Amino acid sequence: MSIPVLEARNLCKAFGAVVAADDISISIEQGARLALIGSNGAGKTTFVNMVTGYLKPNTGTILFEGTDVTGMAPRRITRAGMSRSFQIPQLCEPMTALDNVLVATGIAATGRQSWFRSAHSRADVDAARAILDRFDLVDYADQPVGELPGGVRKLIDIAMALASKPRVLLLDEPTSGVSSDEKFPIMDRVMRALEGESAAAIFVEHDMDIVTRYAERVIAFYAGTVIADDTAQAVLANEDVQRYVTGRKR
Amino acid sequence: MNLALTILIDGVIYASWLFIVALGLTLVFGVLRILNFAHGGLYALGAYSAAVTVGWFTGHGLDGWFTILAMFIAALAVAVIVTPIIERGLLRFFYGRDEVLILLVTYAVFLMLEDITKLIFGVDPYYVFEPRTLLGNVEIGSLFYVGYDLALIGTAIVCGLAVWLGLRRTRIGKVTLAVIAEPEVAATMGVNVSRIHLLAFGLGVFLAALGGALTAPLISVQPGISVSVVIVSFAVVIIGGLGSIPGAAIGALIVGIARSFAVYKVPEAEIFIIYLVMVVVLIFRPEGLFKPIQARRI
Amino acid sequence: MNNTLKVVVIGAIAALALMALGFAMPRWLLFTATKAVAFGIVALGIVTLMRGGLVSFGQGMYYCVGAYASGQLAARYGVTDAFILLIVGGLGSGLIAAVVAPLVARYRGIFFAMLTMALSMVLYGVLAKINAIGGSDGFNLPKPTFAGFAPQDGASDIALYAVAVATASLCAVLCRLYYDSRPGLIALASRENELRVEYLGASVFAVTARNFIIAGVLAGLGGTINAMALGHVDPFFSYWTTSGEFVFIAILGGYASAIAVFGAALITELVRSFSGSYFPDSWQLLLGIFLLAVIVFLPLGFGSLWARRRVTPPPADEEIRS
Amino acid sequence: MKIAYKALLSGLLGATALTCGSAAMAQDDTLKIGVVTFLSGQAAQSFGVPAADGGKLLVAKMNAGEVPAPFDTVGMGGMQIELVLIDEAGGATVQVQEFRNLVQRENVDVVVGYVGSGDCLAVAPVAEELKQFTILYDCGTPRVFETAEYDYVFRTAAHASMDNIGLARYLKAQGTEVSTFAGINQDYAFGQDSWADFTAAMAQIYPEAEVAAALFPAFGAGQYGTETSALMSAQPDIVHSSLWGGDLQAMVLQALPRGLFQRSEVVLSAADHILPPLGKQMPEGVVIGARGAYGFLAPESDLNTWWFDAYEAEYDVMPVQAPYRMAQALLGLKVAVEKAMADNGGTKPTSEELAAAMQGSTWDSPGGLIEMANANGHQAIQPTAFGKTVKDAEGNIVLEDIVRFDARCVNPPTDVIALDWINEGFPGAQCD
Repeated sequence: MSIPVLEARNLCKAFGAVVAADDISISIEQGARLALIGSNGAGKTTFVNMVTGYLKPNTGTILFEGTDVTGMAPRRITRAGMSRSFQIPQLCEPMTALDNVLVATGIAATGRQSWFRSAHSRADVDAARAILDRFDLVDYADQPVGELPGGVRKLIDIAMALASKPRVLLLDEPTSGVSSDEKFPIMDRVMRALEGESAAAIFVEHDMDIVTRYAERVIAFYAGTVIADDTAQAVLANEDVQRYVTGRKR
Repeated sequence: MNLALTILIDGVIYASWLFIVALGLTLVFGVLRILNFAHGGLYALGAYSAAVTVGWFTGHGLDGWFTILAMFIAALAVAVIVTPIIERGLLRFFYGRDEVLILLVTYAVFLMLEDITKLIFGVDPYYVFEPRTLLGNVEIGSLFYVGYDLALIGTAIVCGLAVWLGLRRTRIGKVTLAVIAEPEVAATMGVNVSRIHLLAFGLGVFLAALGGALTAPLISVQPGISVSVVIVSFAVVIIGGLGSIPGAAIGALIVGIARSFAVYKVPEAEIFIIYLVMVVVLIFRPEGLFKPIQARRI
Repeated sequence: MNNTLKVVVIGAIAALALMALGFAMPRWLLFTATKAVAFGIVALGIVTLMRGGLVSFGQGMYYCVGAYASGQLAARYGVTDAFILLIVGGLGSGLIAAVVAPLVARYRGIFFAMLTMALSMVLYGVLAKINAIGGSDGFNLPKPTFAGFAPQDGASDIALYAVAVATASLCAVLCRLYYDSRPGLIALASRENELRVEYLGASVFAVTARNFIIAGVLAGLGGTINAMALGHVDPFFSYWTTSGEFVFIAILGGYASAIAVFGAALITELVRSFSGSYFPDSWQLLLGIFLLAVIVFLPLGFGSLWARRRVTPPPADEEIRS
Repeated sequence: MKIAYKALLSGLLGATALTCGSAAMAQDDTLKIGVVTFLSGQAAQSFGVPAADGGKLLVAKMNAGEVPAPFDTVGMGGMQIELVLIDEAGGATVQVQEFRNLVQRENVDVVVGYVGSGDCLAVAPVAEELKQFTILYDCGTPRVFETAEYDYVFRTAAHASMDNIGLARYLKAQGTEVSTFAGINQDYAFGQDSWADFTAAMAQIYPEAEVAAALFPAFGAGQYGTETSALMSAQPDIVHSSLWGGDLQAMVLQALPRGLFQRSEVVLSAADHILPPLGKQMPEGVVIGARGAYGFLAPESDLNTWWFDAYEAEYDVMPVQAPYRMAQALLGLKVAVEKAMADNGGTKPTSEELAAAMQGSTWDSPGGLIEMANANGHQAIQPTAFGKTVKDAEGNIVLEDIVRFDARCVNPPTDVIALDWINEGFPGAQCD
């Protein structure tokens, strides 16, 4: 068996008296399509934040492709090959969609960053447009992102995270805050964009319809612990999950 | 007499004066996110109106303790007249804008206040002698202190506690805290946010003017008194943590005692000791001493 | 390379045009224009910082370091060549900025502004103490020479003006190229959303430190030009009101443009000077009204009058269309 | 971007046009004098505005020919005088710029100005470069002519060394015993220099006396509680201060009830201007200097009586040092203008002619005889006086025990650095 692309070992994190992560161990294989579920405060976002370097775990180890990345700054983790999107899209509001992606591709680009080469060189703009195209966003390229609808902003946010060609992409609630009939189109576009990439996609999700349709594997959180980790079908059938997470019998 | 005690007493008197001025500054920042450069101009306005009011009172036979009352009335008058003009007429159009830009707006107000004050009161000095004679002298060790100066310590404590408790114990205070924490939520819950803003700014103006009024007996009230005050009180609120009342108190004490120490021990450093303290504090506490660390929601 | 070429050509034409204009100016305006150009260079540094989301209230410090470094070289060691002095002033202040940069680069907003201001005030206090370099009265320095030439009277004023314009044009061209480049775009992004920039893999700290050093060099160049133009340097160069004037000009110019600050500096100087001459008792009132009017009517500065496009550069640049 | 340059260009052209329109040629029958002094900020009340007021008054009287003899000709050499008033606030940078504007834009014939030492030091070389006849009327630093030579720059008042040498001499003349002394001076050149001169003079006159404390509050500090405690703890016989204006008034008001003035004898080098505003609040027994024989300290003369009364009648307050020094500058200018016109056949004099006429000249002023004796005839020396505060029969503060010093008793001989002269024991001093 090959090395897991991401492995968390015995992660613990407490905020004062509140335990947000209690001995979490998760191993994620290359190219996985994984959903993290759980009610608010169960520890999903804390997990994502720890893995991407926003929070430092009290104890435990995070290995990315076998390398210890525990406590590294977010930008180093991104550089290592693991990036994330945000529940509330983190965009440069007055800048256009294209410029936002250019920022992402610009940062991701390796090699010398010349001061005498325009950021809007033909090659760079073409590459950025290609990324937008993968999300069907070319029409919005020239509009300031602050003026765009919520679903489009979500997708731009994800497109930016994908610009660095990560091996692990964490999506923090990609469909929250958008209307229910937008959810599937958004996820369809995300999944289509991921086709051909070897990236493992880990998404935090509340909508079980989304989870069943897009996740091959589901991890359920409750009170800072993992209570189930299996295929989507198996997890959603789990009694604990039904009691603490989905709150209903399917 | 014990040198340490002298340094402490002198430092605390200076700190009390600083605190009264800085309290209004930090309060206005806490509620409105405005670092108000015009605070210095309002301080000067308070000093001038105290001089005029006290003069009017004594001219009408109301001397003695009435002069203290007159100083408070003067500060109140400045607050009542000036607040609506500056807050309603100008600042409210800038809420939510970049803090540094608003600082520049208040700097413009400060410049205008300088000349307006000069146009109203002229360049000749004004004096307020009487209040400082009311409390007599106190001998501590081999030194005499003026009772009025020592009473500034009490006044500062009363002002600080009144504002601090007022925010925590009264209804309007709790509403104000809600506006500070979650302005949008407070507005949707029916809080009249603009009224809170007006009140908070008014209280800030009152405290600035009161600082000036209480200082008037110590100085000759004339053009140029506003500038040094505002920079020093900026240092105090930055050291303490912007928007924090206990921070302003601690900041004032640190600055006051550091300055007093410098006067006795390293007089050459007095001119920049305050800024040096500010640099050192900021290096170790990037947002001042009393800034709760706020995790950003992502 | 089209963009580079375009910016350089425009910069060169503008420099030549402004130099030619120098011959047509009355002498008092020549001096005011030289001073305004120097102030504009310092303000350009603040504009660079503003593009990274920060405003320094302590640029007077680097302005002062540049002026003192070059001024001492001229007054004490007799080095009067304007070009050498500019290099020394720019590098000297850049060096100090590089030392300070790691200290201030993690600060944001008002705290960055106040920390930089406090540092400049410490320098002010220290310089006012050192009698060997004139204490609070400062010192005078000899007239500059220009690569061996020592022009007299009016010619000297024009020569210095030309050097100032050339320096400013070079700075503006380099800044424009930097703003348009990839690192420049990333700096602009960190103004809008630091968190995102960090999560994309860039260091906002490094962006800030870089901008701060650039601003330091620019302030040093401005300080050197003004030291030469005034023939006098004093600790007031590092006083907070001096820094405040730079911020004033930078806000007036706005962060969209690399050249608006120069117009803003000249207009500010003229407004201040004329109101000071004709309304000596109420020029502060007029200056305050002027400042408020600009903030209210041109919130993004003069630069926004023509450079709004630049804030959100359109994707279809000429390079794509061609 | 093209539009930008166009906007900039049109702005510049517009400004150019504006100047060309306004720069009307100066008339031959008026003398345009640029007067630069503080109209805002800390020095406005104590120095700037009274000096400007005094200048306006004297010019009005000159234009009307109402000044007593020998200054009773109309205007200056028959020319009417026009004043252009400029605020000195903003530091040396702004003042160099405004000086150029005065000369090159406003086309003034003469510049009279500068209270701030830094402004004088910065403006002097520019005046020289522009070949502009310029009178420094007030600033105190000895460095102006000690570190450079000028052809076009004159200072019509003695520099500040006189004030502190005089203070030490006054103490000796009064028989004051001094074993320790302390100083409180503002932390900028004037304060530091004043203290250096005073300690040096004390070392000569009171070689046994020791410094008990040397305090340097910031300029404009306004709060002197700590300093007062420090001075009182040190218990010196003498407290020296060159504080002035609002700072000095605040220091007096704060220290007075705490007994500093009982514990030590306070000597103030430049304090006369706080007597009228403070009135009865001023303590008794304080030694007061005025940086010259001005106001209470002025010698009896018809000119002084006329000046004192005219100023008091106009402004309802007695004239203090600032208007006196402005008056002595303008009177000296009048003498120079008329002398130059006598030499050149009656046309309006050039800067060169004015400089030649003023160099080494002498004239009477309300404060006594002004002699342009030092720095090759560019630096004035003048007599000075000191006195001690006392209440008169009505309880008003006046000065008694007034002691006058000849100009050559308290000013160094020509071309001698003031501090060196003090340290060498005042060689060649002429005290009667």
